[in-house]
Amino acid sequence: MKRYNLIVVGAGPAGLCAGIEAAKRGMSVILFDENEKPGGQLFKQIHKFFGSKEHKAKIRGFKIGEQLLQEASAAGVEVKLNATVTGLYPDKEIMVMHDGKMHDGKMHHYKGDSIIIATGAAENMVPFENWTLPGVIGAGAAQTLMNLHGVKPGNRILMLGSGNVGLVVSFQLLQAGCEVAALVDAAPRIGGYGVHAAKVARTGVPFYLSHTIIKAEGTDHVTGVVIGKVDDHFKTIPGTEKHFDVDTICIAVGLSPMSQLLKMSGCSMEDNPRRGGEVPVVDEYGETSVPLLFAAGDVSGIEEASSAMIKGRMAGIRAAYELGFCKENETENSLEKCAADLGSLRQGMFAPGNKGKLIEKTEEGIPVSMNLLTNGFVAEDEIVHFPGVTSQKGIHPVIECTQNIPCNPCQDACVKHCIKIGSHITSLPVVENPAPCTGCGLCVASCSGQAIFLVNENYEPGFASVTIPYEFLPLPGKGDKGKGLGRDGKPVCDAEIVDIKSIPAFDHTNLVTMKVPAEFAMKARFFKAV
Amino acid sequence: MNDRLRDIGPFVPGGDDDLIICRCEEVTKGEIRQAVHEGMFTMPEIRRYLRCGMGLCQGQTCARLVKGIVAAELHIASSEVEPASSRGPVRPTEMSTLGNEEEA
Amino acid sequence: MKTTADVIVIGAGIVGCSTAYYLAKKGMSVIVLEGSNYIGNGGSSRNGGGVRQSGRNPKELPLMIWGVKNIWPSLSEELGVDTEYKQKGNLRLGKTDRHLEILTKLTDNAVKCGLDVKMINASEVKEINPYLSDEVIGASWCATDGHANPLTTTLGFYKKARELGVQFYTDCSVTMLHTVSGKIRQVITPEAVFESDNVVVAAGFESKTLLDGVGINIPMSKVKLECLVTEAEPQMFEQMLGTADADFYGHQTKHGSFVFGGHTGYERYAIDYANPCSSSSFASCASRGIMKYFPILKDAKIVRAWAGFMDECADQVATVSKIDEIPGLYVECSFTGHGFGIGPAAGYNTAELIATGKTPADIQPLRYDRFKTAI
Amino acid sequence: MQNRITEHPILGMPQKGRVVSFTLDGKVMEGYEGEPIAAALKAAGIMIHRYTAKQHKPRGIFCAIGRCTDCVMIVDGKPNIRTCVTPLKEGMEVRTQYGCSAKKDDTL
Repeated sequence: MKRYNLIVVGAGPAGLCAGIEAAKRGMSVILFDENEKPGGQLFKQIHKFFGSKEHKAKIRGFKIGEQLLQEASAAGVEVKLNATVTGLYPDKEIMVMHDGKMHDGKMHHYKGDSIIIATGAAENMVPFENWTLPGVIGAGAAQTLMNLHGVKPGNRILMLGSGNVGLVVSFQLLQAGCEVAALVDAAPRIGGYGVHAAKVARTGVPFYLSHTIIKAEGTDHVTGVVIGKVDDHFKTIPGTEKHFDVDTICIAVGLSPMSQLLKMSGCSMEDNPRRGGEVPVVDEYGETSVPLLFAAGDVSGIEEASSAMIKGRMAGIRAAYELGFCKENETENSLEKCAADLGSLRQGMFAPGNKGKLIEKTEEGIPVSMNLLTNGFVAEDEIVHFPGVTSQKGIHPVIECTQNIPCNPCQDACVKHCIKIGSHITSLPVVENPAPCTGCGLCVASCSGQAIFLVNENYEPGFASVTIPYEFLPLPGKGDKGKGLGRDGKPVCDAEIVDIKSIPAFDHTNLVTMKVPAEFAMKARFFKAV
Repeated sequence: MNDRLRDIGPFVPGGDDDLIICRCEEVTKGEIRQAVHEGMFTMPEIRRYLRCGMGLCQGQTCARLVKGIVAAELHIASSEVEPASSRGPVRPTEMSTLGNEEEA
Repeated sequence: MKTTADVIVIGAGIVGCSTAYYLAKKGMSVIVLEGSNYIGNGGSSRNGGGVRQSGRNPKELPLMIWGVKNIWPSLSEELGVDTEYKQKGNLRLGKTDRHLEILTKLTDNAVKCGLDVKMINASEVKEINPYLSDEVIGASWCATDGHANPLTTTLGFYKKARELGVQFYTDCSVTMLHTVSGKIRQVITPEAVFESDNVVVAAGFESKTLLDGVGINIPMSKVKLECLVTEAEPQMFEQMLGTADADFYGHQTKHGSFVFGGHTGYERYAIDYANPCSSSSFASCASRGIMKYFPILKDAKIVRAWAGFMDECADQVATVSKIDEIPGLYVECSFTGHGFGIGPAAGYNTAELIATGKTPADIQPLRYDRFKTAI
Repeated sequence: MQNRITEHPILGMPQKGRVVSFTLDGKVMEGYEGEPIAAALKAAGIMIHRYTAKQHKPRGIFCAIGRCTDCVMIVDGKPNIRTCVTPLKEGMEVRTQYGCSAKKDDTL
């Protein structure tokens, strides 16, 4: 039986970070993942991440995965892919099936002085009539098919769930060339970030909050779906049924920790709804009731990938400390730094402590847009209250960032210091007035929420220009004529493309500038060719 | 102490009792609800009685749903239902593979 | 809370549940106390499902033969659950001359007790089960043996007993028994004291501590057993299977999956964890064992493995008895891994013993005071 | 290959292996070597992977990451193969699964 100082199960953000920290401190580390590619869900995350530089903000998830993998191999972590851990047994022993294609096709036994389980999460599901029909799939399945395998999950899709997964995957479906017929959630308010909702809404996808799926239609596979409005007790109200012709229904109703290995190990478990389900009882470093058995990332409580990375680091550092691979002083400093980073991610309106609460005012005291929470976009009379939205002479950024989330890349993106967030990472960005803006567009591309626009209200007599972030194909061409769409995705005016910018620094976020009648400068937020 | 004869009210048939909950073993919501009224108050008992969660996927999809249904029938929170344990191998593994161990 | 009854049964496995059911059927009031959170969580749901007479110790045979005749055939109907009982025989397989010797000895003993069991040769074995490998050179064959589903059977007894008003308390661990004026009377738990003139101890290995506490010593130890389950396969055969070497045993269930138990040889040295957990070596070892007999199953996927503890008696025989020294105290334990097949018969006979003082089957050889020194 | 993404705004052109042929219930199909069988079927518009044992209902891809086991089919004679995590190879014989076998009657 082979023995290592640390065995890590799962090569996602938490597992990779745990392995990196432990290996850097001199531990022999082996890391297993059942998949062909490492990175866990990061490789399906093609959007830019939120946070600060420390959290790898504005970098796309799959790029973070590549970076971590390089770090891991540089640190000396032995990464074994296509290697399925089939069991966690007493005395920190694991059994691994080494796939025949890449390895010897045999079962291997390993023992670790310490083990970190970072197996992530699995999607929750919700049953409705005919939910077993082919064509009803998890949102994660959609992501896997389109972002890993280059296959469209369907042509016309209905998304159930307005959390970040539902919103992000809806956007990704649009990017893959699918049509999203509607986004439905039984909750009365959108669960995910408002900016994620807004970028879906402005393309014209309708949101149906307080609605649920009554049934999928079809005999061999999905051909349609019926949704209905729900009352306060989540019972459907007769007479409110709506039908959509769709070939695919995506379910994005949350995640559950994939804690089977931990349950097998005999460590103390608890069913904790706040952490997403059955999770191990852990201390602040992720150590379970079994000494030197750790859990890190989503398997110990559902959070964002950014948090998973930090939780992984903490577990790796702590394991190294307990096994005598690092000094108390260094350990304390490193762990304190991690705790601070984690703390900053857990701030704002979406902090774990605010789950389920209706927040009516921002930290700045501005009324939160209720329209955003129920329809996916901020109404015109609401948007003017936010400090990123100003009316100025000449070109300037308009930042439609209306919720306190831990994210600040826009502040650093502007070399002219037009944008201020300050040291409090969840503060809403403030646009200086007047802003010494050069129209470079770096702020637009830096915003993970695609909430920054460049507006020139005096572009030409009677016309304004609006520059929007654009991540779809085909890219419109200069001179293309079409419609300017409002925040609600409905056509508001004629528009003509006057400029397209795609430079490497924008990292695939194209900047499309459209000319619109001056009175639509603060209304047109998307372009649709006709 | 868990009183297995305590009154949880009568079994009331529901309109969605035909819904498949355990996709692998094709166990319905009605069967699960009925089993609770027959005394199966915990996840292991429900599993053993109906086979839900004992199919190819080993309850990875339905465990949470079944728990919710049992909890509703018992009028308790989902987190209070005694969970089922997990057993290896956590992925279906062929006998020829399992039996083929590397030299120890 | 109900704390008194005609009978208190300690342990809600198949033995406790069946005892409670047959007592309730006779109109007696019963309380069942179970230490774990679950009904049937010990050996009752952790066994190979055998309902088997062949290969048994002659002391157990009368009760087992009685059970196969009188209980099992109508049990599904009686309990209103599908026990999946199939009486399609038991093959106990041999691959070497030494194996055949063991099997012949067991067979001769069983025949003496009146059981219809015989030795058959390789081609006869193949006729019964064409999927077996050519390594099998002979077997013992008992046509009246079979198998059933331990999970639905145990829970079926529970369900039916509960319907008859039996009061079950789970998560209610009995810490000791108290006698009053020389008779059994009190059953002590951390939360309450239960009282009855009749107490049945049917708590598997845990029976030992309770019985030791009242000066009754049954020599048993706790030994781990492990099983594995495959995915569902098309129906292949219906017999119960075992081997002379006991390297594996099991059957194909109605569902289509195969349930096989086996041994690594190190079960006795397992660390006693609170929850019985599989060892890392078992599933691989058992798979190798099974494939030697059934090469055709090499592609069958294992979906889970489990472990359980048996209450192994010094003479590997169950104890089903009243305790003479302590009137009102009854014991059903030390089933040594045979408890599932024999449990319902033990429950029925114990209920009869309590209610009438007599039993339909001869349980005299299963008395608690049979243990004598070797020399 | 009606459902293939030919160019993606972020990911660019998909990186794929060589084109191989395989059969579905005897019919010759094409896919890329190494991609999951399920991806190749999805790309070709195939929705039904199997019919269930009890209710004989159709099933297809559900989780696409090897957890739910809904997408299992008979591959090269072996039933219950998770097509979403099993790489496609030249000449693979893929069959619709009925219950746990390749025969339709087994679900009746």
